[in-house]
Amino acid sequence: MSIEKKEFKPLIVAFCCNWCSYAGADLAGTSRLAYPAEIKIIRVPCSCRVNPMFVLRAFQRGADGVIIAGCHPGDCHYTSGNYFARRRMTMLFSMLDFFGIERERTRVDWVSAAEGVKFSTVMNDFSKKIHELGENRRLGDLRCKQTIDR
Amino acid sequence: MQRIGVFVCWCGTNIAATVDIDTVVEAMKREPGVVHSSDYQYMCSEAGQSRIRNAIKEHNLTGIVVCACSPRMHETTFRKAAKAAGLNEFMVEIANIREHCAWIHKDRTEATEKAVVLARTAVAKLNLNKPLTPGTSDVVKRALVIGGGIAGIQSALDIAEAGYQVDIVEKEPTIGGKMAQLDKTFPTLDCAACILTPKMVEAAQHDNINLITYSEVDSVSGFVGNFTVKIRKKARSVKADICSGCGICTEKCPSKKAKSEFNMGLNNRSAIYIPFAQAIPNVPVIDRDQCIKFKTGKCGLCAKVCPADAIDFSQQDEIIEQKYGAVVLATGFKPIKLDNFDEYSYAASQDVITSLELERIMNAAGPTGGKLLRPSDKKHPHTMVFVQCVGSRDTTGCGKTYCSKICCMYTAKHAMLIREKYPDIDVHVFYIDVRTPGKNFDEFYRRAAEDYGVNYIKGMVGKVAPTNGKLMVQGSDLIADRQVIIEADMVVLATAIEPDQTAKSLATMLTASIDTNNFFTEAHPKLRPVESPTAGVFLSGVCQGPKDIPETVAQASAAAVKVVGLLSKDKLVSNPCVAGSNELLCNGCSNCQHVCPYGAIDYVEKEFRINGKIKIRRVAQVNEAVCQGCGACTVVCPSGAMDLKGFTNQQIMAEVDAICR
Amino acid sequence: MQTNNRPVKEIAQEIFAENQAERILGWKRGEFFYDNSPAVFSAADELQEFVYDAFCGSNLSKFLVKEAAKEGRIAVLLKPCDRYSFNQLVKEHRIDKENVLPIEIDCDGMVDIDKVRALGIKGIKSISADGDQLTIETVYGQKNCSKEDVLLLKCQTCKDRTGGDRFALVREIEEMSSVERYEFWRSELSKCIRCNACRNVCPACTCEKCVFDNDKSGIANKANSDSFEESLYHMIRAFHVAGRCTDCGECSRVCPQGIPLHLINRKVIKDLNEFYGEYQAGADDSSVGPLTSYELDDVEPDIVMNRGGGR
Amino acid sequence: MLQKQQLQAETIRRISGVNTRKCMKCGKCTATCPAHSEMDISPHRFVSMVENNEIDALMSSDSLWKCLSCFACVERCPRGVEPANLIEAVRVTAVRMQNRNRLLPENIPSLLNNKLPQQALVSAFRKYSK
Amino acid sequence: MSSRIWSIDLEKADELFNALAAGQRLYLPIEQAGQVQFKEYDPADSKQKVRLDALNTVRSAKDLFFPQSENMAAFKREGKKIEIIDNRERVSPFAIFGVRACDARSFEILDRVFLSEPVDVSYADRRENGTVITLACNEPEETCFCEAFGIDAAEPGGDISAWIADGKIWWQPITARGEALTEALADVLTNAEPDDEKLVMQKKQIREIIAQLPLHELSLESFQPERLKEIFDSPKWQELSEACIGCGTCTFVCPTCQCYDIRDYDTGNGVQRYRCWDSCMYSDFVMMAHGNPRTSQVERFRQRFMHKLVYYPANNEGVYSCVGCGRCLAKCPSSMNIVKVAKAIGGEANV
Repeated sequence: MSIEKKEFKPLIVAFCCNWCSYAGADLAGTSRLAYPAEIKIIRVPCSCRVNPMFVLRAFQRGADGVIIAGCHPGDCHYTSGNYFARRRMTMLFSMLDFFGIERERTRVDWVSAAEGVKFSTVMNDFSKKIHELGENRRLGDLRCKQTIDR
Repeated sequence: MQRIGVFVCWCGTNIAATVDIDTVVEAMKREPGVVHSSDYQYMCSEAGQSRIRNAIKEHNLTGIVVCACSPRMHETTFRKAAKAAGLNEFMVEIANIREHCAWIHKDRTEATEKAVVLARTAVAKLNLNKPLTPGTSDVVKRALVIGGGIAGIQSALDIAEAGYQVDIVEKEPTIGGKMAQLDKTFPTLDCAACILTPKMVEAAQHDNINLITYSEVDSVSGFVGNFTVKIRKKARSVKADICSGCGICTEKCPSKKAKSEFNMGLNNRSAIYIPFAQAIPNVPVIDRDQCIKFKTGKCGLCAKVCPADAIDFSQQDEIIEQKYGAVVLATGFKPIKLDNFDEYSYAASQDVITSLELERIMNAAGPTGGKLLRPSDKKHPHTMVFVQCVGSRDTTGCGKTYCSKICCMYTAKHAMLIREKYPDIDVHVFYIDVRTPGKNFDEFYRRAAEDYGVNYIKGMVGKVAPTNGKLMVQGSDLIADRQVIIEADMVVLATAIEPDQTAKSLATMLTASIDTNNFFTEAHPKLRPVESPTAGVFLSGVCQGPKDIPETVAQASAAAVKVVGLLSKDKLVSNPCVAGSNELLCNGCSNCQHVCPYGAIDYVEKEFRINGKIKIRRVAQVNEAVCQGCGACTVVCPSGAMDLKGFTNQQIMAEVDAICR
Repeated sequence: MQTNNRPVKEIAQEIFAENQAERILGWKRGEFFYDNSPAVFSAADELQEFVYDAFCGSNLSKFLVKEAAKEGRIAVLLKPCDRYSFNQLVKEHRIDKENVLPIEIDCDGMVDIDKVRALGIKGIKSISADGDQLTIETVYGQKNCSKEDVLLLKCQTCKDRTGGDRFALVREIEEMSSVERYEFWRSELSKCIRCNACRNVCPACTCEKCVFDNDKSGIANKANSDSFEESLYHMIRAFHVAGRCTDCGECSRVCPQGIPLHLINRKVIKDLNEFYGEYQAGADDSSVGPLTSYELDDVEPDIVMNRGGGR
Repeated sequence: MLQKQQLQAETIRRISGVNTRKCMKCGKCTATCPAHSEMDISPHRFVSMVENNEIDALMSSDSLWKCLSCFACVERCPRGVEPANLIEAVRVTAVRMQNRNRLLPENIPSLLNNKLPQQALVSAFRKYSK
Repeated sequence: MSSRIWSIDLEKADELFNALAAGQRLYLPIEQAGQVQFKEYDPADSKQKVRLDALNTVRSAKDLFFPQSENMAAFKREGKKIEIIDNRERVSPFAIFGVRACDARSFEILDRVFLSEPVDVSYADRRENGTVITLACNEPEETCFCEAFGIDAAEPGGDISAWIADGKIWWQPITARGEALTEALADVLTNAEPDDEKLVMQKKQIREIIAQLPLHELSLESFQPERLKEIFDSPKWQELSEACIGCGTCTFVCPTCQCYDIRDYDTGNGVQRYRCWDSCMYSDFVMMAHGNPRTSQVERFRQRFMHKLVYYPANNEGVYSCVGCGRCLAKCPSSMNIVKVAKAIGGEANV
């Protein structure tokens, strides 16, 4: 592993529900509202599709932050998905906090298809927090962070 | 191993200006599974699509990744192109390098790097894609309408007119619902019976409509296009097929002490009765709680006088089972009970009545023959007070939090009709707000105040005290900033309305959701207002929320159109991206069933051969025709037995891995 | 020990005498006085080895998943805390209630022999109790200790007996700073040898095939090959049993490394109670758990960010 | 001046626990009030006056001391606004502003009447210690 | 065995450990969150709590030679090419102090498996580089039954044997490797008499306690290879296994269990192949394409004890694959263990 100190380039995984937040991200794009390139979006049908395992997987693989975006409560395309997601993620985040993982590394936000501005603001804000926190050293798999070498 | 082709779109300069296309194309060539990687200016153009089609054939591709604009834009386009080249349309993945990359990043290196990551993420997912085939299911060409009020009748008529069989299930002995009880209708003041009864007759005589009155839905199983419904036909004690409706039995019946439901208990009916003259079907029913024959075993007068020999005391409830392709809920409403509002002395004085009771009093076919008389002494009233918002807009738990919507208008109607017919009666209306959005509604209300001299008082009634045969009404007049006391002869309460009590059990049977007030929830509050979230179940009338007659009729027709649209299909094609349970892993715990918003998951006891032994296990099965693919079930499944096609655990984790590489 | 003033063994004998069940799931005397094992008795004469004393910590409900599926009605002895697990398993259709005769028995706390050892007491030969005082005969002489001090963790804050504050330790950890919490769990979880005892004993973990054994799940593994996997295993496990865990405390009891695993589950229970209202899994056998239901006005996930506790 | 009234209004809202914004101005309180004939300011205006920080006017009104604390308005309000609690809080504020209490603790036992509801009693003490 | 013997004051144990740690990595029984494990000793870390009084570490000393998880090779893909990288751990010399007689014997049992052809190079490498310093058991537990395997807890063996007696650590090199290490410690160790009265007394005392232990009488006589079929078919297995929950605790705390699995982990950047302990108690143990040969817990349960008490001795001149350390007795969640099995099956076989 290279030991020279590089500028911290975080890795952020965003799970966006197909109906609201992914469309919100599209609108941010159409409106040319920039947010950092370190944020990569995974499209899921609904925020309730996000298994806590996926969040942990992202951290395992070296993510510095994970954000889940879904329809506003009450607006879920599937009527109740985001309500379940809300409970699950609250519990997951609380557990991560209990294990001493920085609270700011995880976030849930509700972004509608009309909220391109909000999408960009939320992502910029989240990225800023991750930059402040720096590299995720508490929850990750060393095997994934290192490049295999002799 | 897949043979993947990657197609990178320039989108003119939209993408190419910030993303270095060559870098992406070259990077993808090194990705596992990729056998072809190329680019084009406009992938979505016919020329672009033909390049994709050719490449699929030339390189024998098993799947394609298109790096272009949002999948919300052109996913369908590229799926069609792939299909045209013989590929399964679900072997297509889109990397959104325009909206999510090129358009939001200025730095070319940064944008190119991100585009590579997004592309390889799509490749990683596609490597795990499996061809998916949409499921199909047959559609039973018959609809069930639950509730025979104006909403149900209208829906049924429209569906029947389109050529489909419709059954109306009505729990009362006659169809007609609440509208049949009304006198006149706002804002045109047509007589309700005059406009409703022809519709009732039309429904009864329609070849495609089958009325199942005095009946309730017992159970529902199945799913969109194929519901199986058990209907309980309550014993009428009268053979409907031979009864001529002559009514002799009702005249001769010696038990005449029962309160007439139709007339809101304002007068009595016999134990064997027809709710009202124009009832459909015009067949009496025996109220077994009141009937002397049923109570003591003696009497049987009705049977003796019946010229058609239609009385059958031994009749039992009958269960009919029928299959339907669609269900319309039109269960309507009822006024709330006023137990929590003793300040209005509703229970203490006969002269304090609800608006629906007033409808009956003013109706020519009503208990007073249409004469406005005080119920207590049958005298002509001189002063009448109307109170608005009784139990509506109440957040204390005594009443309902919502606005009942129809009260402002029917009160204006009542006030106007009274002033017109009896100009000697002073009419006062206490109101919080007068809400009149609707065609000709405000004009109507103003006419009541301006032309008919109805005294509208901005304020509420605090107390109604029966005193010396009068009603002392103490209220506030906020405009004058004073308390007013009116000595009234009658007080009419604009009682809040609530969904009929049958809504709740039906919601459970149909897995149609209801809100905290027991109104049925619509699939989308704006865009799908007449559909329930459960496929194949539609909403008509007040069961979805308070509304007046024109709105109800409009929604009823809208629901009918949705039903007709559904029944016109021979097969339903379902989204193949649905949940599926790996039965070998399933524990049978029911977690998934609890969270499914569509009731798409059933459990079955199934035989398995495990290590040579036969074992019976309880396992989940997803009804693919009902599942909408949200994935809620996948997360609550502890063993990971439940997965979502098209968005499997493995696929999403592969995406995570590809991003975090 | 007795239930309704009758020795539990008598109850067991009666079950066979009156033909109430064909088999009884109980405990069998061990090699020493403290190592009683869960056992199935299928005839009255086998009950000679039956035992119920202060060393019957194991929760028999879990064994029912396998035993109740067999032919013949089985009676099971359930301590008050085990009853919750039984209900929960019935709720999740893991036990055929019809085939089981649940017998509730009293319990006044189970002793943790490891805690006795941790007091430096070695070579234990026997223990006798006089009220709360235990007298321990060892090859190195006689020792004394208080019973309360050596009770199993789960018994010290028993839901039914003492009503102690079972969340006190959770609160203590919550009050630590984020780094301290991290280090606390690193130090505890790095002891984990991934023997799966916590999972296999857990009455909420009855999957036909655990995700950690399923190569297709993406998280299957046999060893904690990286420190991440130590955390992942216990986090996922806690999440899978969230809302279903009855807090029976078996995970901590069986952990060969003495990791206080029950604290993770208690943290979840505490959160669920605070966020969504008091809920005791297994209090009945039909209610829907907090993670398979919701309210429109549930707290938002940022409550984790904004509430108290150490940062 | 306005600022003082604003602070007072905030205090009144705080100690009464009343959210004045919940009022939908239906007038049910005024309609219900048995002491209305004695009042110069109607109960429904208590709420809007506190909401609009018109505390001085309220403090100097007769209504303040005419309210019977019968809680009929609280009982009947469809929005759970609790005007009587609000007026009670105004009274407390007024009494506190006098900087002395005319009602001495030693005089209280003789004034107690077990038949009266506690709240009415307390409010009566407050009125007569004005 | 060398007749030379050395000693150092127990109070100066730190000096001994520091001197040892100066020459190689040193592993000691160190307390971690309430449990004692063999961990690398760090002279600079004052928080480390060395626990020479702890009889058994939770995990046995086999960890140091046969770790729970170790890398074997890695694979890296570049385009369509796959590169194989040997990234096994480079083992440097180490010493382990405080190994009890039972664990010391376990190495002999593991050696028979891993050092016979084909030799397990990782294990051999660690054995080559590791010096085992044993420590006699002054306070054996009631769960101890090493005596049943002819182990003398008073003469613990290893490369160097050590005793604690009379406020001193006594130190006796046994093998050439032990001698060599002792030489390097000349500055800290003092010459002593092998027949020092205090040391002899201590050994006598240890043997006396062992004779009092409850499992003193345990006999494994009946587990003879020729009775294999009879033991295998015993109906007792069914009831014994009923309590087994199928976890791997007994196998993972066992100093002689030697089964492992080889797995690949996709790191995203390549594949890491590693091996890790496996347990015959697990349902997916020796899982093959056709499935698993032992489909029920009773078969898996029987396998473990048959291996320890019948199959292994049948192939290894009657040496049992158990050393009587008592860890499984203390740790089994259901308190089911080899002693109960030996008594139930062996006892029955004796009749």
